[in-house]
Amino acid sequence: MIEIRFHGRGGQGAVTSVELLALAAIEEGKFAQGFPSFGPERRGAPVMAFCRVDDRHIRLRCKILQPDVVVVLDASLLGIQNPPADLKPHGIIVLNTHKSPGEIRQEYGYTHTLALVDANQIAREVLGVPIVNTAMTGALLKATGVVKMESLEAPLKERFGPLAGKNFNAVKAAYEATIIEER
Amino acid sequence: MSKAWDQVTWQELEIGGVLTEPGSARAYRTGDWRSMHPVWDKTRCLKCGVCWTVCPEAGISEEPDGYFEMNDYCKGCGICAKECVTGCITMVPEEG
Amino acid sequence: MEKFGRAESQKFDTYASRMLPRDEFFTSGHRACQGCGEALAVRWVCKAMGKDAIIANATGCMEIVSSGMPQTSWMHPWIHVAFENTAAVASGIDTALKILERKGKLTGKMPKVVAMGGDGGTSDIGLQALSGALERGTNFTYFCFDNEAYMNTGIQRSSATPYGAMTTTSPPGKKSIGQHTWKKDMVAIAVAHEIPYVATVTPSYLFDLFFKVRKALETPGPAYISVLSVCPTGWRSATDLSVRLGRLAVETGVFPLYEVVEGKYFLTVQPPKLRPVKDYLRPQGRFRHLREPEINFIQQQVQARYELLLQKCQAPFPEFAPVHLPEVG
Amino acid sequence: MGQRIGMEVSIAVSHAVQLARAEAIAAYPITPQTHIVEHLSSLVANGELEAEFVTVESEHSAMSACVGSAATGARTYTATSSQGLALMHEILFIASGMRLPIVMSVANRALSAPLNIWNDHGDIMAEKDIGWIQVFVENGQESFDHHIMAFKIAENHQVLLPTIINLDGFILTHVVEPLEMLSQETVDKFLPPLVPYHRLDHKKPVTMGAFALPELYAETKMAHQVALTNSYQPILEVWREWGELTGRHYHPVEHYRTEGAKVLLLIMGSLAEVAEVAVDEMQDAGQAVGLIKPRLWRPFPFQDLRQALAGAELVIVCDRAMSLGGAANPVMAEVRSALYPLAKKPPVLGYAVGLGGRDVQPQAFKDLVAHALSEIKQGPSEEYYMVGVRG
Repeated sequence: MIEIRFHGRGGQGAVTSVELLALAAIEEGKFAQGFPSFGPERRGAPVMAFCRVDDRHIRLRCKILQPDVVVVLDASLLGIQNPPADLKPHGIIVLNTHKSPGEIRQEYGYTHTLALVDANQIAREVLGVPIVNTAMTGALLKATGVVKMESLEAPLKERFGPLAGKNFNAVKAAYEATIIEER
Repeated sequence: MSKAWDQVTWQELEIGGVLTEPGSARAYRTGDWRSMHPVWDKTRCLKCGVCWTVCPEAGISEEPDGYFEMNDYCKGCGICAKECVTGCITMVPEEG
Repeated sequence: MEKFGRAESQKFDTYASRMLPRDEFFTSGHRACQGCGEALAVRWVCKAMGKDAIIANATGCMEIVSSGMPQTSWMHPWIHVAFENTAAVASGIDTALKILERKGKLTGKMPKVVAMGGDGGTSDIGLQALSGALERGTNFTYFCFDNEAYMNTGIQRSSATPYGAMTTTSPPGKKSIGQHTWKKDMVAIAVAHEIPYVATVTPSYLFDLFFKVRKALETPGPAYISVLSVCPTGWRSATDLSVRLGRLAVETGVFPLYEVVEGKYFLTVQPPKLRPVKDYLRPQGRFRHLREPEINFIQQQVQARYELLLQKCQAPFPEFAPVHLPEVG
Repeated sequence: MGQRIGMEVSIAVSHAVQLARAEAIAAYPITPQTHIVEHLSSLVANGELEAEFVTVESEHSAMSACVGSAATGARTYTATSSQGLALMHEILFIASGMRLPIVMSVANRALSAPLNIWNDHGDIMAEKDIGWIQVFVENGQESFDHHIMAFKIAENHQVLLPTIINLDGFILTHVVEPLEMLSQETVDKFLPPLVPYHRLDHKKPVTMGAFALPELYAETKMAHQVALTNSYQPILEVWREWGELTGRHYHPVEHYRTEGAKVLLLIMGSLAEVAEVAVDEMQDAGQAVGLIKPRLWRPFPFQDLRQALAGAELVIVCDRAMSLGGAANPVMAEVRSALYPLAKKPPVLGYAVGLGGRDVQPQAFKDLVAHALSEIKQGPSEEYYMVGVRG
């Protein structure tokens, strides 16, 4: 089982991301869960969302406390939350930043594998709006291969309708642009 | 229900306590309640039927001859006597 | 019962009372008090409804006196659920009829949906459910049988109890004149929901009642009717005065008979000159403790309110702009 | 079987209600029930479900409207949670006393005060004696399945009782997960149209909701009690039929790795699956711990539970609610009562778990088993324990 935890701010689409991922995994015949952190938080507040993917029925109905992957939609959260604090030793940090792996490691002292992408820029260019969740999903795919790119297509269509194409392009662009520095 | 109602068993109750015989309360003769009853003076009665309209019990019926009479449900309230257009109704005590 | 129904074959005479329907839908054998004005009102409301109706009845006097297992006074399909929710129950009935007709499971003429409650079940505990049902455009007629207090539980005051009246929870005393608030204006509340038909009736004016009930039932959408129901037990009045007191309520202006059709007010019974309210108050023990100043206050209030009503009736425009929503789908 | 589709469990529930061809829906929004009724509204608005949706002004009116529509003969559904269920309280008894086959989802949530929108079973445990059939589900598939079956059970003329499906708020209702759907054709074959037993019909009038004097009230209660107890067999029959149709078999009391288990954990609802994970880990570590998962809460499956628990050396009941000031928390109280007549009965320890949405990890179950084993050795110090309370 792979457990992924998204960190974002209310309104950035973390919940949408985990749901899309779960749907894509289920599309592939796997078992998956996608769920929010069920808080009373509103737009702007730091929030989490969770995704589990496995080859068998998932029985856990609790938060992900030791994720395999953390996805941080908003670098401004790093200073407040320390999202990778409970990441498994061989876990991956997927981060929306314009900075280089070296800069990030120096700044935060992270020792995990890093997958970095400037999702803000991609979102602005591809979607025309600063919503990074789909781009960050692309980065996650590059870093983990948890689902195939094409498996996202149908869930994106279902969720975004006419905007699905643009969002899929954001996924692809971010996939290409993501830099991975293993540890 | 032929059985006295306070002898009914739980098995005999209709599902959900539904009562399937509309108007079955007619089996209960409220005439027992009255201590007075109306008497019509037919010489002054117009057969207008106002007494029949004002009775809360539907306790007044029309006789074949067109005059009105109380029935087994009259509780003896006296509204009919009060409202009678010609004053032909008198309330009379029940006989002991 | 044998005596009952004989009249059905009778010729109709010239007297108007004889023109009224003979079928009883609220049957004899009910256990209402002697001289119950509410039972009389229900009897005639049911006759005016005709047989094709479903009734939802709130907990209260009429429910208790009519439906003791295993006997029922009702000829209509009738349901009692609880005290405060009758309008919601009627909503559910209306909903079921709509969908079952649309699905072809029910055919023919759909029955009218009617809700009945007392003044407590309407203007106090049931106000929310009523407001919801009116606002949703439920196709039903709501009858408030208003006997101006919680009579079923032993004459406690409600928001419909008139100023000055003695009840068991508004007793007059050294520091009280009895009920110290003015009767809640449920008609205005119903009108404020901008429903197509609102009216006041009393069985003391039978034809007025009869035709307003018919009108309300024929009106598509919600209708509200306030029925003044004299309660000799709670009003401490003689049992034979139940019809007369209703008439006095109208003749004194205490309970004017009017209707509000799509926001337009019409006085339906207009006494040539209002009688003094003391004619109405005197025969009722619940007002016995009132003295000249209180009676004068009541007189003045009744007069002022009556004049306001007359003004509304003369207004060239309705209280609200009637809304006829377009059909969808 | 069919292909698994991913969707939020609330949406799956609304599709089950759609496939069951519910005709009248009256509901008032309350977290975390909202997604169910929102989706049903859109199905009705788009003509994908031929039904009337009444947007009532309270849960009290929601249940009241349900009583009205069920009494008029429409297949009736509603959903609620927590305070909403509590507001319905009065009418819940009336719906069952009048034997109206309403189906309701309860997205289980804690009761105020303090206000808390998260999951526990406080809401439904306050309503355990309402005379409804009550079922608990663990996951999305069960949620879907049991909603369709509920209509068939409730409307069976041998049953005629309203039915609640309990599904945990948020941790079940708001999770996207895979499940198998059924075609409309399959559901239509399984679930015939509603045939009302009594209905408000102007052509054949009946009086519903008559009152009973002391001379009759006890008889009405007896009739209701027998009806609810006797619904057990028809419920099993519907579940059996469903098992044949889908391959998914349900039982009043489910067992998980109980063979040879000396200690039996017992819990209802979706945390039972978390407990399974803990049981796996404990058994891997050589501990003889098994899991009992009651599914049918009302009518209470006394015999099944006795059979399931009688041989254990220790029973640990995990309640998701408190019975404040009571003899035991609700499930524990019932389980202990069920065991009482047995000559040889295992000791029962009770734990209140996951109140107000407190996160429950598998480790919590392992901890409480260890705690229970040490308590039982020295004699229990409390009537029941609360898990994870600070201080």
